[in-house]
Amino acid sequence: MLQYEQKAPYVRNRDSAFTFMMDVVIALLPLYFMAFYFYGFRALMMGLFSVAAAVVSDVVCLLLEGKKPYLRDISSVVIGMILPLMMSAATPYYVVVSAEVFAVVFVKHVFGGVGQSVFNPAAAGFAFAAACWPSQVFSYPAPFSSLEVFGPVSQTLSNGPSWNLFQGGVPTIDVLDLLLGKFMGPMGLTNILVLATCLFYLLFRGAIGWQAPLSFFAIMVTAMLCFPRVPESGPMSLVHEATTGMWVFGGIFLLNEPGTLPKRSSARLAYGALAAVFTILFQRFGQMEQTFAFALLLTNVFGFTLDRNSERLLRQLRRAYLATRTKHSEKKSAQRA
Amino acid sequence: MGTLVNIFTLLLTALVLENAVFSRALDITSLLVLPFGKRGLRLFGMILTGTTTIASLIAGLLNPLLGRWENVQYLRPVVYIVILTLLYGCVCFLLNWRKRDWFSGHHSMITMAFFNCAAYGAMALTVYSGFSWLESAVSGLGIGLSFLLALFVLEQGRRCMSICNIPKAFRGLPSELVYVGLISLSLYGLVGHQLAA
Amino acid sequence: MRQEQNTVKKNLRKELDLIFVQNPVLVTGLALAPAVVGSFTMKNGVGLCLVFGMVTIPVLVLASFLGMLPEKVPQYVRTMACALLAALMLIPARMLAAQIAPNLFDSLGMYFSAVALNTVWLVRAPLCQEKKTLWSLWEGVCLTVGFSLCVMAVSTVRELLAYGTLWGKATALPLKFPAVAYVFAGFIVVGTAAAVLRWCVDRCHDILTLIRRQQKKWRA
Amino acid sequence: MAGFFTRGIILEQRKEPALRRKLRTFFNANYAGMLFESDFPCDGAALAGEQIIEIARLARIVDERDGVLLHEKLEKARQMGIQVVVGDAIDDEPYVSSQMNPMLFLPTEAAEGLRLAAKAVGNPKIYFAVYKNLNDMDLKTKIPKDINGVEIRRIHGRYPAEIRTMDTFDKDGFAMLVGVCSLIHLYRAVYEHRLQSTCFVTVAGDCVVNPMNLEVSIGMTPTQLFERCGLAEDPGYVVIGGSMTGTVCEDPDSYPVGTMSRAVLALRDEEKKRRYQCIGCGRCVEVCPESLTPFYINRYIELGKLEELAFYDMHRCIGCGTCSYVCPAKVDIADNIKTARAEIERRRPVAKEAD
Repeated sequence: MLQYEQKAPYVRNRDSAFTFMMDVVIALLPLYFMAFYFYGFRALMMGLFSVAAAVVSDVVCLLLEGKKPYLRDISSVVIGMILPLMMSAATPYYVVVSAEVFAVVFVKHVFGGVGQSVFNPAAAGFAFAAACWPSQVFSYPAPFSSLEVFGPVSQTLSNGPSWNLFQGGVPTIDVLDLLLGKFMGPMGLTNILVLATCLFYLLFRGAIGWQAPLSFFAIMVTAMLCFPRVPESGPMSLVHEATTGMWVFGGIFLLNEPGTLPKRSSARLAYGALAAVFTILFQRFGQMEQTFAFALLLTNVFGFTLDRNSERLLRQLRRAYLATRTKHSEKKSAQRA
Repeated sequence: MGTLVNIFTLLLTALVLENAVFSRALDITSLLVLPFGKRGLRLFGMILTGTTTIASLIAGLLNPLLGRWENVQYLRPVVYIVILTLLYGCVCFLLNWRKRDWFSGHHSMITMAFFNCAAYGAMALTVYSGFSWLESAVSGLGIGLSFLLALFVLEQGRRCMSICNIPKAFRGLPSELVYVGLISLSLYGLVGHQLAA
Repeated sequence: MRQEQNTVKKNLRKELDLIFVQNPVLVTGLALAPAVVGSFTMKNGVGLCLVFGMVTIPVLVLASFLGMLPEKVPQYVRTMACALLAALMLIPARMLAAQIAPNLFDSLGMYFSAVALNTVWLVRAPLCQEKKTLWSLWEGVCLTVGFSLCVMAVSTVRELLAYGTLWGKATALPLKFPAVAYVFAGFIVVGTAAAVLRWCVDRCHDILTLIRRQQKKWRA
Repeated sequence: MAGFFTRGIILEQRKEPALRRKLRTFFNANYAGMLFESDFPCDGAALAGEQIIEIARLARIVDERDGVLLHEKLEKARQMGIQVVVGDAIDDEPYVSSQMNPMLFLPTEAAEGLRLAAKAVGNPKIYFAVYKNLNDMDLKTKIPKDINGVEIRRIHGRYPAEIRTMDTFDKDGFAMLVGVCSLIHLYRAVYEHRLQSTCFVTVAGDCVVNPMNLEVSIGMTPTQLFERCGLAEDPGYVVIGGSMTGTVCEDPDSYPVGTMSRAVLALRDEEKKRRYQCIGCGRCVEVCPESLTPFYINRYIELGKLEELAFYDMHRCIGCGTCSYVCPAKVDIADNIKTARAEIERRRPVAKEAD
């Protein structure tokens, strides 16, 4: 009747790690629906393949480590769902699967599995795929073109507006199409309105902190407004960059991956700012079209240091505060004596 | 003014774009393995910056000479190593003469700093890209400083990995190698292609 | 006589460890730069092993001779001598490499001669000064075998993954990862190779202790 | 959801059936005979401050807030010149109402006891402190504005309200918190020369048929209390103390209920409470009232590196349990910290002998 390993607080919050991850999955579903709306069943098949690859390699690694794989721990499903959204809908399946295996095995399990990811697995997986097959990952089919589900894609693939921006030219797509996402771009992240709803859903559910996205988007928007990359007016360049670039999607899903994000709120603000600075630098000097994943890998390096320094800063502040308080109370007792 | 901008961009490329440690894996051994301790490694970084700058300065000076010896391909690496040994000889002689106790303490550090892929790489790079003597000095300085940058980054990495329960086989050197590998993957976004070795 | 034989066997056994348990590249992590960058095709791997062998063995032998010099000669002069010998050994290594594969030197670039300055002999040379020349020769051979095993393993894996070829000849691999030839993948492949080696050494260690415990039980 | 700017957590208090019910008595000994002889008169007005403290010493009254003897506390307050004496009836932990209920159902004794304590300390201002966020759906009892003339001040904010009480009374001057139950015992000691042989306990939990507050003689066992209140089913485990900071009672048949155990809870054990691996989400850091980082503290404790914990200020942890409450991976951070503290205490004397 009696159990002894129940520990101190006996009433617990209702949501568990499973519901925490399910929030992110639910936030990703509208993006998959939109990808299906633009590119048909091939988008869903890519998601399926990548999730399957992620889960299988996750289970294999857990067995190798001697741990028992646990069904309700769906962190690899989340990585599996994030990765294909960043690629074009016509990427062959082996690209997605191999990027997924690289992400889960070499980035997640080498550094310790679920919670201790030093680097963001999805970003590293995309970086690996972009390094290996830049042509397949960055050549996009036109939306509403029916892609064959299996076998090579017969659609004509061409570069999207982000390539024009990268080359310095101004994309000639009218604003309505840009806002609705009907242009050649990565599979899931062309429609900025859906992404905004996902951001608010995650913020409301508490799945991500508000500090990192706030500082990240603040700096990115000001940078796009004040220093446009292409010779056009500030707001227009912001609209172009936001809709075509990957940093909006990254700022919501990749930046706030629980493992790599620093824990203190002040450190998160600095982390978001650092990510924004690196993204801008990589955009200006990078050699590739979408360099957000690479910039994020570099910011993950400084995640832990930001936390540790903000901890050190807080200790000094606390000492100063306590010193003033004791001085204040001594003054009061002196008054009373 | 032109040279100043040129030097600054050169330094920046050597530091970030073609980081000696992350894009060329020049000096991994002393970064990861050698038992100098944290402060020792920083001192080693300073010495290494000194050697790479002087070595590439000399290589820059000898550049027109070496360039003409096109037909004798074999001799060029030998010349580099001979220069390095001579430098090492006179530095050791000076130190031995002046500060004997400090020298006996840091003897292995100095040998490592001189006979080092980074120093050799700095010289080969200057001759390969035909820099003038000033540019070669700056690129040598860049390579040394990129070692210090890599040192700082790896220190953070080590502390961050100390709290992750890394599987037993990957503890220590393998996980640090994968860590440096992923950082060079992130810098690959800037470089974008295989560096001309 | 038997006691002297035991020490020889013990020394032999200690040197053999250099190949697997104390592998210079994967476990102690010396001479990593060429192993990480240079070894993306088997030809390069062979080239690296060749240069490593041609450089380390004579240097260690020379180090054992230098040990006989009078004590007054400072240590840095000896290392300078070893370095000069290493530089001179580069030339025959280069000629030999030209025989094996014509464009080997160009594909390796500066890493071909960077191997000459590797930290293996820098660390081992002072140790070899106290040793007899035969033992330091044997140690040089073990080091070279250890280095070449690791580099060949890494380069075959990387060539198979990156170009799908073995020594230039195409194989039936359907999938090619061009990025494995780049530097970042070199780090990761060498890192995983080190982890796999440590895992195998641990497993062999467990098996050996099991066997020894079994033998003790039978003998008791 | 962890608050944007405020720390701590909003808790569902589940106090209601016990808080509303009348305080009942349940003694196992001859309660009337527990008197102490003294020649002090039996009414408070005639007594001086020191005599009240003397009576508290004779009656051996223990303050249930922190286990300090009441007379020592009053003595120290007298020397320090306390300006505000606060009757602590802050029951901010779920299920527990063992301070609020006696205050509501024994108002004269509580108010008079507080005045006596104030008189002992040199009659400063007096208040009662009650937790504000009793956000139960079925909250029927209405907390009055004041009790027999003593004003009740509500402590706002989220769960760990104890640490904020000092700040709310700092404006009036140096404040001292005294538990309501010890004030009631002080009143009985002064007016009826009665020893403190009883304590106030809430018997509640989801296995108890009718949860209530009891005045229980010290030394009774939880099984006796459960027989008095009735158990709907076999409890998964029995908790002594609050639901957030209490301890599991291994042997409810022989564990004596003391003054410090404020509640006896019989809780059902849900099997699906599965422990995941920590995913590093950082919610415990957002919620910790002492602005510590339980994530790193827990990570270093699990790895066994206890010397790093000084950097993360683990000694400042007040053990309120919010980090374990809010953790989605159900990691017992508060318990790990408690064991780590015991471990560090265990190691410290060794160091002392060494040097």
